Amino acid sequence: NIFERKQEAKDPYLKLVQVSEETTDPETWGMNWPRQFDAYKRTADATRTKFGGSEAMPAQKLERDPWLKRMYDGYAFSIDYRDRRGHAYMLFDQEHTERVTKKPQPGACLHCHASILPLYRHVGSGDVMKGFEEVCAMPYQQAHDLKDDSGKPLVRHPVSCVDCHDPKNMELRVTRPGFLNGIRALKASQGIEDFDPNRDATRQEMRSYVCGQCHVEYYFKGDRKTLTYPWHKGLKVEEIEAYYDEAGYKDWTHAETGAPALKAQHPEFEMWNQGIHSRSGVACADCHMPYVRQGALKISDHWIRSPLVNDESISRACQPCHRYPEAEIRTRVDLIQERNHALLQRAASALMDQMDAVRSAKAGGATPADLAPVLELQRKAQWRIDFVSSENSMGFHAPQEAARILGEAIDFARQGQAKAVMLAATKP
Amino acid sequence: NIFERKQEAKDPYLKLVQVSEETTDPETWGMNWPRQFDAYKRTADATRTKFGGSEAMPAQKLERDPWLKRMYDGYAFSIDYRDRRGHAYMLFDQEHTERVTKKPQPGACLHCHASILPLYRHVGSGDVMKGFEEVCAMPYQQAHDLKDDSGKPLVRHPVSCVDCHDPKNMELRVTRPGFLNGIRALKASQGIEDFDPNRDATRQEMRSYVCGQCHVEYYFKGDRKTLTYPWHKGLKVEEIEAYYDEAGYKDWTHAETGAPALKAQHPEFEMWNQGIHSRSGVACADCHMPYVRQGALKISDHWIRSPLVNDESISRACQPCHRYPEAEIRTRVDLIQERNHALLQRAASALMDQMDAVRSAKAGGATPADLAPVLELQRKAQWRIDFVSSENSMGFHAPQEAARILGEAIDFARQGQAKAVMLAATKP
Amino acid sequence: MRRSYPRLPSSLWVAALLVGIAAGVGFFTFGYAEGLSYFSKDPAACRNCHIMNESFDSWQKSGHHGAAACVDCHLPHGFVEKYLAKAENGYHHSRGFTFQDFHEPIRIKEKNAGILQENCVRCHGELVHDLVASASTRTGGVRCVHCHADVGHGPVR
Ligand code: HEC
Ligand code: HEC
Ligand code: HEC
Ligand code: HEC
Ligand code: HEC
Ligand code: HEC
Ligand code: HEC
Ligand code: HEC
Ligand code: HEC
Ligand code: HEC
Ligand code: HEC
Ligand code: HEC
Ligand code: HEC
Ligand code: HEC
Ligand SMILES: [Ca+2]
Ligand SMILES: [Ca+2]
Repeated sequence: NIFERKQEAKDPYLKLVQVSEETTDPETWGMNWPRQFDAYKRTADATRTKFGGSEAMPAQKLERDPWLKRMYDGYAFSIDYRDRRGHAYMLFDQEHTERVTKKPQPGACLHCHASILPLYRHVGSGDVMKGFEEVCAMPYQQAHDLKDDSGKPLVRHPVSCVDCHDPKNMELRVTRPGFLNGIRALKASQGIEDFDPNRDATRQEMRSYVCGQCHVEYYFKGDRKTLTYPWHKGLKVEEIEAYYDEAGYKDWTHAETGAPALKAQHPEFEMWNQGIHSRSGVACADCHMPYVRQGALKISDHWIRSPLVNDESISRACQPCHRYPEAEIRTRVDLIQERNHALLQRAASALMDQMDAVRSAKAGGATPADLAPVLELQRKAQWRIDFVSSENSMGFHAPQEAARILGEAIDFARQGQAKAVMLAATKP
Repeated sequence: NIFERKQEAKDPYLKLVQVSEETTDPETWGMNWPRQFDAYKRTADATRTKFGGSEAMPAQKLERDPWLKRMYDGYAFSIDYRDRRGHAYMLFDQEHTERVTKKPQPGACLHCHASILPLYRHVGSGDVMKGFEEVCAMPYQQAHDLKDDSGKPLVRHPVSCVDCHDPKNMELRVTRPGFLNGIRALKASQGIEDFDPNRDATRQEMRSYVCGQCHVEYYFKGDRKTLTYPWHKGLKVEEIEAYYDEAGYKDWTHAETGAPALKAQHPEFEMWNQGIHSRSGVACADCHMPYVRQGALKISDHWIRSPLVNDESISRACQPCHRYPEAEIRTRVDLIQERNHALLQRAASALMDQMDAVRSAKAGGATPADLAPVLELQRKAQWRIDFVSSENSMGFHAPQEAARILGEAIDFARQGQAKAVMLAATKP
Repeated sequence: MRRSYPRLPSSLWVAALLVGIAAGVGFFTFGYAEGLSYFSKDPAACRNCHIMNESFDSWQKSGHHGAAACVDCHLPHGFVEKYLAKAENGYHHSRGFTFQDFHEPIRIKEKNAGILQENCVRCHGELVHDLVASASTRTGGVRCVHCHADVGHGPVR
């Protein structure tokens, strides 16, 4: 037994099969790296935590928090919006959401839900950026069903080994055009020209960048629906807002009130960036893919999931840095998340009150011109609420920042309410 | 030289003079413990940090933040309210504030501004608790000027060695009746009966309790002005509020609006209690009295002050636990404090807007009965704003909690504003 | 300042070995893992178990690398206590190593944390005299590692 373990330590990278840029099937990679593959497959397992985890049938967020439905009124998210779950489901869940089955969506969606580089290369005739742009502009189903020259479908797997690893040497790398463009714009705004993470980032940075490929806020720019990460002025909530404002952008017009609304999507990377862990160099992978010892080997846990799933996951993710018992660590997260959750609900009530007031103002005869400043406040308020509520850590990734954002949201919503009340009262 | 240091090390407690319960003069103690005394005296030195520190002539807070003046309208704090400074000044500053020179104040004030136990024993004929209650009920000047049987004034020194140390063995101890009563009530609410810190607390707890004797929220209970720490339901902002609400207590009636207002005073102990440092067992003394090496000995720095005064103070206070350069540590605090400061100013604007709206409503003929719910909201809002603004760490002691409190403050103030606007509009 | 260690009388050596190992998992396991050198004060003895590699590496990067080795901090320095502790720890270690059922990351046990504290004071007693002075009379004294968590193994975070 000890003998076996000593052996194991010696030969971790014995390759049984060749893998290449075209190998999107994780099973093939799994022959070389069975431990990582076995864990990877477990992203299909159900887990449960207080505010996170994943279930066999993901809960409808719209039912748990009915205010979401009203906040998204007139937008696809008001039809079907569920809890996230493990990576194994990403392609399936996108194919089956009513946001896709009931509304037209662009090929841009696929960027983060499939192992997609072969498709980009195919469409761009070898040029990934070109292919990316073309695919973004296609209708979803068309892009999804494209086949390679031998007639095999190009989109078949959720995120796979090749999306984060260089098949030559297993080094971490970033493959997603959206991220490459986004991080370049961000660094440029900080005075660093032509940043290329695959060349310029440290290994520790890469341990977050691979996740930042997808766990980010985005929008579809222009008629060609080019997937864009709005980081040109920075990653903070108001910096992104300033970018949208300057571009005169809105995601949709709020059906009930007419506000020019924005949708925030899973800004984990952005929020984490404002937190103390990021500042201390703690990467996504440190917590979501902690090292696990298998015999004499230490490997990264490829069952990517919430660190709070059980005591074991807490001990592996947090205890290398925090010398407290599992129960204590859980309580600490809980305190943060509960505070955040209560403040989020408070902000949501404020927003609902504002909408009620707008409704009364309209009934009282307020004109669109009268309402414009009120609706501008609604845009600001719900952008912030959404930024916190669609971020998936319930405040943990940056507790003070999330609370600050919610404080601002409350301010804008209630200011809007007061203004609308005034309107309702002054119109005869 | 080495020999000298070895000598020093052997006999640190070589006592040259006897000290007793009656020795309030730190100079006497200083003969035995010159290092601690030398540092203690330096609390008279000016220091400066972005949001803290102390100056020769402490700035008038009312001028820096004019909204404070309006918030305290009708209360002594609207006359004179300055930045705190070092312990050396505590008695002088109390004697000279216009809150004392222009308004009547009770003897209760002295509890935290003087080395006061001999006075309590004198008045209570040996019974400290009795003396404490008697002194609280006296007018300030009378209490201040009491003399012992030999005609010597009993109140002569700011906080002194005997207030935190047992003269027999130098052990830490708590002497203040207000704290002894307060912590007993708090522990009772947690199911621990008859808690006596001097008997039941760990040494590490004592390293915070000695500060919690004074750096806490308080009020004067009943006609006899008994100094009381309102911890009967817990230390959180809403738990203290619930205690006051249940007691039907208000500090004063807001002059401009008529709201039944509360004043929060320096709730450092309460805020720290909600923070991650407290949860991790990090005591006030760890940061505000860090160890310092003097010759062959390591002693606690008795120059109690902001840890941010300079790089050296940061390195001693923070670097044993946080291995980052001083500049990085400073930046971390700065980020926290700036976020908190911005949100505080935002909350203050909301409160001012509410007051404006009340003014209009009154002008429009709103009655006290109409206004009652609005003024209740003002009470809640300004209680929270004050809790954060009169806490002296600008959010550092518990960043997320402070932001949460401000978020609630904004909510209440703006709700009040909307209600008042409605009133103004509906009254003809 | 560093002390030399009492030479090991063979009777105690055998006793410790028997207690530790018989109660542990058996001679082969322990022998293979070079268990015999476990009773040396050479840090390499601890590194015989790969599971100790991390502690070893981090110790090499720590400020004490030149000042104190594993046993200086982790074993008591009373004569008999030292070997009893070796026996007890030896039991935990070989048992843990063989069954692989210990908690990870490995965390120091309360008892061993006490030994550690005593060792800090053993070497630094003069310096911290004042701090320890009032600590001794009150329970829950301030532990050195509360602030100096990284003296033995470099930065912990
Ligand atoms: C210091 C540890 C830590 C770091 C670093 C960290 N996270 Fe998290 N993350 C957590 C915790 C704790 C939760 C809350 C999990 C829960 O509520 O079950 C969480 C939640 C999440 C969730 C939701 C998980 C679920 O099951 O609901 C996602 C997605 C996520 N994080 C992605 C990221 C990304 C992407 C990064 C880096 C940009 C990152 N995290 C960095 C600790 C961390
Ligand atoms: C920038 C990357 C990115 C893009 C582009 C993207 N997604 Fe996602 N999607 C994610 C991430 C990360 C999650 C998991 C976190 C979450 O649920 O908030 C997710 C979750 C989902 C889910 C499961 C949870 C839910 O929302 O019900 C669905 C369905 C989904 N996306 C559909 C889509 C559709 C449709 C589009 C295009 C309109 C799209 N995605 C575009 C990254 C992306
Ligand atoms: C190619 C896009 C992509 C990349 C790269 C990616 N994710 Fe995800 N992630 C998703 C999507 C999409 C989902 C939601 C899947 C669903 O709900 O069907 C998701 C879900 C998750 C969840 C929720 C799991 C659960 O059990 O609820 C966590 C945690 C997570 N991702 C963390 C990470 C981390 C950490 C990394 C980097 C190491 C990463 N992700 C890289 C797209 C991505
Ligand atoms: C979402 C990103 C992501 C995906 C997908 C992914 N990995 Fe990894 N992988 C990582 C990260 C992060 C590390 C840590 C690398 C480091 O620290 O340098 C890693 C490390 C590794 C290592 C090095 C040893 C270790 O465990 O640390 C191997 C081998 C590996 N992965 C194999 C695979 C295989 C096989 C697959 C597909 C079944 C896969 N990975 C899928 C992110 C990913
Ligand atoms: C690689 C190191 C590392 C890992 C892994 C890590 N942390 Fe941290 N954590 C830190 C550092 C560094 C800080 C900042 C304070 C400091 O300098 O000690 C911190 C701060 C915190 C704080 C206080 C800050 C706040 O936001 O209130 C909490 C709570 C916390 N971590 C929880 C966790 C949890 C839960 C996990 C696992 C899911 C985790 N940490 C994983 C290093 C880490
Ligand atoms: C982890 C370190 C830490 C702990 C523990 C801590 N503080 Fe502080 N404290 C600070 C910092 C940092 C500031 C901000 C100083 C500044 O802005 O200059 C501060 C500010 C203060 C101030 C205002 C100082 C000034 O110069 O303006 C007071 C008073 C104070 N703390 C008292 C306490 C008390 C009482 C406790 C325990 C109940 C405590 N602190 C616990 C770090 C700490
Ligand atoms: C429970 C303890 C306590 C009581 C009772 C107390 N103080 Fe203080 N006082 C403090 C502390 C702690 C500070 C320093 C922190 C600060 O300024 O917020 C302070 C600061 C002051 C200052 C300097 C800053 C300022 O506010 O201008 C004055 C003056 C003062 N107190 C006067 C009084 C008066 C008058 C009373 C009675 C009405 C009183 N104090 C009662 C603890 C107390
Ligand atoms: C007997 C009451 C009392 C005790 C006990 C006490 N303080 Fe104070 N503290 C005060 C008062 C009053 C002031 C304000 C003095 C002034 O402004 O004139 C003050 C001021 C301060 C300041 C501001 C110094 C500056 O330079 O601005 C700090 C920091 C502080 N105290 C920390 C502590 C800590 C830490 C402890 C415990 C180790 C402690 N205090 C114990 C009453 C007390
Ligand atoms: C506001 C509270 C406070 C006051 C006033 C105070 N001390 Fe201390 N003192 C402490 C604390 C806290 C410690 C650390 C004790 C511990 O950790 O057990 C300490 C420790 C000491 C020690 C032990 C050695 C050391 O430095 O850690 C001596 C001696 C001492 N103080 C002397 C004095 C003298 C002399 C005075 C008056 C000039 C004085 N103290 C005033 C709080 C105080
Ligand atoms: C005795 C140990 C100790 C001391 C001294 C200490 N800290 Fe901490 N600090 C911690 C612990 C423990 C945490 C919680 C995270 C963790 O478990 O690592 C923390 C967390 C933090 C955080 C992140 C949490 C947050 O609120 O965002 C900051 C920032 C921080 N400390 C700053 C400071 C500063 C500044 C000082 C000195 C004035 C200081 N600390 C002194 C132990 C300490
Ligand atoms: C200067 C003192 C010192 C030396 C020398 C030292 N250690 Fe440690 N060791 C510590 C401290 C301090 C801790 C952490 C204790 C705590 O956090 O309570 C520790 C903890 C450990 C732990 C438990 C893991 C943990 O983090 O709790 C192991 C295993 C360990 N040491 C092994 C070793 C080995 C093997 C060596 C020699 C290569 C060694 N130590 C040398 C001081 C030392
Ligand atoms: C036979 C293999 C082996 C050898 C040799 C070994 N260790 Fe360990 N050690 C372990 C294992 C396995 C654990 C975890 C056991 C547990 O937590 O119950 C451990 C845990 C520890 C701990 C933390 C747990 C505790 O009991 O406090 C310390 C400290 C430690 N070892 C120090 C040392 C020192 C010092 C040496 C050399 C004198 C050493 N070890 C030699 C296998 C070994
Ligand atoms: C065998 C004797 C010995 C033991 C045991 C020991 N030390 Fe030391 N320590 C020393 C010596 C010698 C130095 C000076 C090293 C130097 O200057 O390079 C030192 C230096 C230090 C320093 C200053 C340098 C640094 O690394 O930060 C601290 C702090 C310290 N020790 C704390 C501790 C603590 C805490 C423990 C217990 C966990 C401990 N020591 C155990 C001998 C020891
Ligand atoms: C509350 C925090 C804290 C605790 C507890 C603590 N120390 Fe320290 N220690 C410090 C600080 C701060 C310094 C740096 C002093 C300086 O630079 O003047 C230090 C310095 C030292 C030094 C190095 C002195 C030098 O040469 O620079 C040694 C050795 C040391 N401590 C040993 C110990 C021992 C042994 C214990 C336990 C009895 C202990 N410490 C407990 C905070 C602490
Ligand atoms: Ca968006
Ligand atoms: Ca009060």
